[in-house]
Amino acid sequence: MAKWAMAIDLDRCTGCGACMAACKMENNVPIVEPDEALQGRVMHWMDMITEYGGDYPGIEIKRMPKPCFHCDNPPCTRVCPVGATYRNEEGLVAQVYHRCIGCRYCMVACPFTAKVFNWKDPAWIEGASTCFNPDVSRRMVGVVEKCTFCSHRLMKVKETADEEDRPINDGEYVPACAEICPADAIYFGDIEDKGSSVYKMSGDYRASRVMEDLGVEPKVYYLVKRTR
Amino acid sequence: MEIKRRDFIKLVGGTSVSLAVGGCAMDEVLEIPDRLIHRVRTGPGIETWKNTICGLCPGGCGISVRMVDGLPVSIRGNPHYPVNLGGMCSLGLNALHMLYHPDRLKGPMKRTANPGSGRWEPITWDEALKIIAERLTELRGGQKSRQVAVLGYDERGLMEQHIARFMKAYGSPNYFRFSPSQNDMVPHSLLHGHSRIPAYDFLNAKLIVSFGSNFLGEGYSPVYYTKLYSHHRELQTQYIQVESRMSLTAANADKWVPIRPGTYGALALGIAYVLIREELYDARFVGGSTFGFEDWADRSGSRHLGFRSIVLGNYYPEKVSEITGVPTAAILELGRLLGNTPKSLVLGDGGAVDNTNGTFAQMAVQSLNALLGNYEAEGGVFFTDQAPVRPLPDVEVDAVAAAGSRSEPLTSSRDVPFPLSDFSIESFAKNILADSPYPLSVLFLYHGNPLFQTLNHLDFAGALKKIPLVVSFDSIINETSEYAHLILPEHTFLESWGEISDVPTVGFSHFGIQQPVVEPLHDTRGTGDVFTELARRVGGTVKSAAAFTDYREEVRYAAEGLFRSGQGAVVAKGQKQPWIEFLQRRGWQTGRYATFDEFWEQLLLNGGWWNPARKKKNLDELFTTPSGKFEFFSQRLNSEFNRLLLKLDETGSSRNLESVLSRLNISARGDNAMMPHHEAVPYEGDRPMYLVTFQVMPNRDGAGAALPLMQELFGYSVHSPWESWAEIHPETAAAAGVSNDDWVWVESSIGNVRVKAKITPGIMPDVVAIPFGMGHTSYGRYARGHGVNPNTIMRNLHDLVSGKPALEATKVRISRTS
Amino acid sequence: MTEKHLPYENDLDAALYRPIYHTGRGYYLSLAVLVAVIVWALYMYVTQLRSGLGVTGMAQPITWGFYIVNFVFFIGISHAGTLISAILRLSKAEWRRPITRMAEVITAIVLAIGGLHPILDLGRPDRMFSLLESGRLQSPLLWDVTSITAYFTASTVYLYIPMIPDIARLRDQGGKLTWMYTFMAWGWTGTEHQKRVLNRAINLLMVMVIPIAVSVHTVISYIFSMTLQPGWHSTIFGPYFVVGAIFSGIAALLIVMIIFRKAFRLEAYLKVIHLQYLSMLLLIMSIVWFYFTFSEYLTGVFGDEPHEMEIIMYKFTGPFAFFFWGMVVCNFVIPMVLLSFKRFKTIAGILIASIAVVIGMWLERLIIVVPSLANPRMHVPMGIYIPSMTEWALFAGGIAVFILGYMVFAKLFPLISIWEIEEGRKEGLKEVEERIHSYLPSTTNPA
Amino acid sequence: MPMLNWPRVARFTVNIILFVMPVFMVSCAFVSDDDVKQPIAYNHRVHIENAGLKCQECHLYVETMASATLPSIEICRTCHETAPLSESQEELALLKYVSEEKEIPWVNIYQVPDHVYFSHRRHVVGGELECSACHGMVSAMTAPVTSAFLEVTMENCMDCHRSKNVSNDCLSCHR
Repeated sequence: MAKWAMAIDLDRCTGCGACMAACKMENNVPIVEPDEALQGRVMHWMDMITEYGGDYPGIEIKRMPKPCFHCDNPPCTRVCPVGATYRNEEGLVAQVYHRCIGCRYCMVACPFTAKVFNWKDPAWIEGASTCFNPDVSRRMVGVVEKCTFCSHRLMKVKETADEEDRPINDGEYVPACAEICPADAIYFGDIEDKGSSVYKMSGDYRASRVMEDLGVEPKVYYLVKRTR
Repeated sequence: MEIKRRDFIKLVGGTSVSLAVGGCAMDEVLEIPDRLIHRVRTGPGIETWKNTICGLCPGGCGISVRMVDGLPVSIRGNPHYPVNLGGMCSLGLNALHMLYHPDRLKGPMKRTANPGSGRWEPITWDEALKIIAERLTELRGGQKSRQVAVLGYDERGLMEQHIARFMKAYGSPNYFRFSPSQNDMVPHSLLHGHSRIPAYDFLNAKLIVSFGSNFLGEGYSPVYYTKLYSHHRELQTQYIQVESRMSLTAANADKWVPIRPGTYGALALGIAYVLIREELYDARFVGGSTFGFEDWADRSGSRHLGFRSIVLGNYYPEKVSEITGVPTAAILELGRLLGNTPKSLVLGDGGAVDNTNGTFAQMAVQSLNALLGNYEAEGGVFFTDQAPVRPLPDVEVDAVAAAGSRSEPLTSSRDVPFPLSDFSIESFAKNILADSPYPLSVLFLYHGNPLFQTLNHLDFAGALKKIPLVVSFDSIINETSEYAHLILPEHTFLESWGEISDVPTVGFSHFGIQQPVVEPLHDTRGTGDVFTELARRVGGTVKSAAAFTDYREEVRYAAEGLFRSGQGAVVAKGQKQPWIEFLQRRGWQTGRYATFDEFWEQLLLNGGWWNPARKKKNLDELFTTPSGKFEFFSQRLNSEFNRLLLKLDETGSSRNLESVLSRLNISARGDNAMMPHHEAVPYEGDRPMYLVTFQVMPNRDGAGAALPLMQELFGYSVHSPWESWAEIHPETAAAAGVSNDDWVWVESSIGNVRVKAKITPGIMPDVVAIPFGMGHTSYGRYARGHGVNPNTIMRNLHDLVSGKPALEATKVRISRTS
Repeated sequence: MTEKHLPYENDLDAALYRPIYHTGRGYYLSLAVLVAVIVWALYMYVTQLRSGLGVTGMAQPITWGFYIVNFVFFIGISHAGTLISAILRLSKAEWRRPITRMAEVITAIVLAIGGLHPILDLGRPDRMFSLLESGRLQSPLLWDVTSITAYFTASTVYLYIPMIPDIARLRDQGGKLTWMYTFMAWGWTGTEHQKRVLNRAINLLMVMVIPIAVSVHTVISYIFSMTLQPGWHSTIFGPYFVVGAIFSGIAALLIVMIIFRKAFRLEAYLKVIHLQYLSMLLLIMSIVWFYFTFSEYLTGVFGDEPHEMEIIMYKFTGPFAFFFWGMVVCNFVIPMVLLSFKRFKTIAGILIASIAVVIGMWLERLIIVVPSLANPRMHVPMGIYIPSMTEWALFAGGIAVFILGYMVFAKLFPLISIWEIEEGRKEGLKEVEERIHSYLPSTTNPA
Repeated sequence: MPMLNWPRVARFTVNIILFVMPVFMVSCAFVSDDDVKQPIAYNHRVHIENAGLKCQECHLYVETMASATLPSIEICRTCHETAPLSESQEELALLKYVSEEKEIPWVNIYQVPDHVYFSHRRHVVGGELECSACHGMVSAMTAPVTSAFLEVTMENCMDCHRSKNVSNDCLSCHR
């Protein structure tokens, strides 16, 4: 069974934000009204964390794209009262929108603040001037949603691979952010497959995961020069 | 009674009645015609991809549009297109929102009340074109063809030719493009002789020092540079960014050198001092291929100081440090690093050139490349070839047209402020207002939004009001087109034909084909076709500008040149991996197509053509200056000054260079004025902070503001959606009693704006930075009324030589709003 | 009201019957105000139902706000009753007799209100039955549902059973609502057998109710402590919450007692001594609460774990400093001052201390829930939580429902257990005497 | 004093169970959704048996795409171009649609909600399912489809998946 994982090379990443836009377009993530957005209800499945370090003028700005980490030992699924979020056999942490009761316990339990909530009806903002990706369902008011590693793509890829009776090739199934990244900083694939790029990247000397000490086993690896 | 079981249960269940259950169907929210909705609803969901070129910024990325049953649903990068290789920026990814924008005009519009009233009535294409054509014919009949002007923005290549041909056949010299990037070539032309913007060999350079050039976020093609940058670790390239504010590029650089705005040239010369003093410069290149390095004597025998003497005499590190705020040690270090690292590269843009002294600063920066012998060197500076497109056939010019074209363009005036500018909106507006040298009767506005993007909106707004017929091609009404009498809405780039080729600074010649991926959603037309139609309607020799049935034919005609040249190849699969090697080796590739039809088919299928092969040029064929060399002393600038001298003489001023220079507000005197030097920016003394503006990826030149997603992502780096902000250094903020997310007034001598403070250490303590792109008063429902436009508080200053807007020449004061 | 004379007027405890049959104008006035508040809250809730939780002030990352704060707070208050009355009954504290019922009523009403709060907080209340249909017992939220339901059942039964003899008395008055009293009295006639059954039932229930009560608040604390969030992930949370709950419960009980003592003129029954005894308990709980709080923060500060410290500093000196120090003052300083010195230990003093504690405990819930959410481990932009009108309305509505419920109850049933008072007079005295004798060294047989 | 009338309580409870619930259930049953009327009384049997058509000849994408699609008039036109092939009134109605180039407003009976990914290709080609497994014996149908043979419910999907040992993971169908 494959285990999908991601590696983000922060030495390549410039923090341009293309992954955020790609994600929103791919997954029909609602654009909230401006005043809601300012209140902190912006919905990004792929978020960008900015941290400052160093002393002036030796300032370092670390920008870090942050999807859901699809933890192997997810703290969010454990607390869900109705099983609306769970980790499947392939390591994807799923969110079942039609079962979610909107208690937001999973959001509270997630140490990485990876989930977002539909505070209002996602009837997009006035005029709704957009087109939707027909591969992804739209959510309804009052449910939690989050990055799915574009699992709708996996469905289609699996279908083709099964039909041709072959395993899924490395790079055949990648989420929108990895596909679009102008710096090629996002690697994605089956981490159990020793030939995959993400397996190689996860073993790189620069690779680490966020807050490994928590023991939640995130499946998103960050690659960053240790001495910078 | 028609009660469905589900409704009934819902009724009985009660609880869910008030809640909207489930998402809405796709067609409920799309702004698309019914015929397309039917397709989506009943179609099998067949997925197709069509390649075209993104038209939202000049970057020219190849995109693949994903269509389900023929309806575009998403965009990704064309993985084979060499500029972006599948990469995209956030703005381009969002292009479909532009296609489906609810405020797009559904057809031509005629204004029925005052500008800004928002009162428009629909008009048919035929009527609209008739009004314009009649007016054009009338003017031409009265020998007044020169009273027609086209104000373009940043169009290049075919579209520029197309409009130029129309104007030539019609008989008017007044075709201008106001994009600030049009002025970028001026300093290059002074040094190199030709006005081509150089490209940089990023992949082979080991050290890249960028003076204010935010190439990852703002340059001509950020995606292209991001691709290049992404290899820096394995290639061990070192990046150093000299900039007042820590831009996206600075944040990714290995080192950020903060510098006072308006002093980039001084730092470059300070580094030149180190290079020269420590003999770290490339003596072979400087000796053989430059002019004006050593002291020299002109034909009359008078002695002139060379670059070496001037630099050594004026730009010693202590002084430069005082001017720039960069520590002496850092200057020495930078100079030594540049001198001692083989394949070190210098480039300048952005803050370095967006100032009154921009031209001289850019000359100073490029001088470093000359000192380092970077021209045509590996990891250096080179000039790309032009894509061998077939030139369009000449137009017929009758006597009226010839006379009209010969007359003085509306942008020049007796006291031309900018000697080397093609166009300055400043003098354009003044001339229109003064009817000097002649009145303007018809103005076409093509792309861009001058009232939002330039520094002197007020003059230009007055000018717009004065013109009897203003025609705009905008598809969403913006600040400028509010003043138009007629709007002939253009297709979005996803519905129209076009090409984007040879994007400046991209290191190979390329030709990207823009083709409609979907039939036009609304009753819009391509502007190329509109000009063709106008040419037909005006008739006579003007008809020769309508040589092609439609714009597609024109693109096809131009592309035939690529096929005939036998060079390069249609972009194709399998380039991704060896791409870097391609660039490094400058390899060669040929296509497999026997006829042009096959070539054309391939071109449409794959989205473009490119030629990675480039013959290395000899240094003596590189420069087209009078001396044929790189000119530290610009003879072109010198002759330009002399020309002005003659001109001033006519008006009876005293006859010396000094009067010209003072007229131009250039403070340098003598030879200095023709050479790279530090020209102090005339800052006002009574305000403590420098105002700096920058563009953000999701917005770029203000165009992204129409898109809701881009508005939301606008401040993604500081978490400021839909809102402008001011970046302030922690020390400054503490002194002003400002904390994060406080509202502050940023106040200049022109006016003030209210923005949210974002405290970031990545900025100089005496600099405040506001992003550009927000603060629209028009431009659709999403743009209007969010954030501020920092241009409104900027002094109306421009580059003394090129006329480029001086975006960093204003000082401000900040205070907390109570 | 001019009505026929009812038999109670000759009763020794006529004062306890009187409020049931006599209603003043003030009662109707306050009723009207409360109903108005409740209608307002309902209207706000319907708006929330229609447009989603967006009408609240919650946002990312502060995704839990007033509803959860009030949930924990109300459930905490609910410990006033059953637990205290059970403990007092179990320990045979004779001064409990006028107090138990008042305490138990608080529990039943407040528990119903508190238990509804998570539903207010649901994004999809229409799907709440999924909790039963596809609930996961592994989730602390489901433990909560279970234990609150159990506690609610147990405490209503525990309230109802000792009420039966009193209801029978009311039935026998033959005044209003005799049909209801008949139904509820369950045929009580006061036979020896019935008394024995009643006593056994009470004894059984009070033993059962204590662990359930303790479990309820422990489990509520588990909602927080089972996550990995700094500031929450603490083993002390279970007992800490229970202590806090009892603490706030006693305070609430005191407030109710003092108010009804005044309103229903029950001074003869609720004597100062009762209040003082109870306030002594309050003082003890204040100290225990302080001990827990101190331990909780000391471990955090001493450990100096960065994420933990961020939250602690957010409470100590950051935006929540006012609330934090307010809590310390309300929960510790004021009760310590007012209740330790005899001079302040008047009824007014006790009332002030109790009100302070209730406010303080509400603040405690607030500073447990919000700061941890405002400072997530991942440095996403910090949020500011400003509760919206809807949330305030529902808070006010919750309190209004409580007061209304209490007032309606007081109009239907005696607030002080008549038969227990009687029993105290008849058998209690004797029994206590015997009990004390049994404590003392035996005089007859020193061996 | 009267004791509680236990028999009465019991009767009351039983009444609630026996009366109210059935009323609810019966009314649910009566308010059915079988009131679909197709624009043309299409006869599957005639087309399959007499004309010898195969399913995928009209439902073009059954083996290649997620959605099998209802045929557009372009497909009808290949046979029903001008002259009617039978005496059926329905065919005349069809010819009217064809001549007017108007799509027939078929009512789609088998509607999968948008949060479910159901692929015909996967079920027909990969899973080798017969059409009749979900759609019933279409070849014997003389009346147009007005109700689903196998209702599109999650239970039905999962039952079949379970019996065929196919993954019932949420993410394999929900998107």
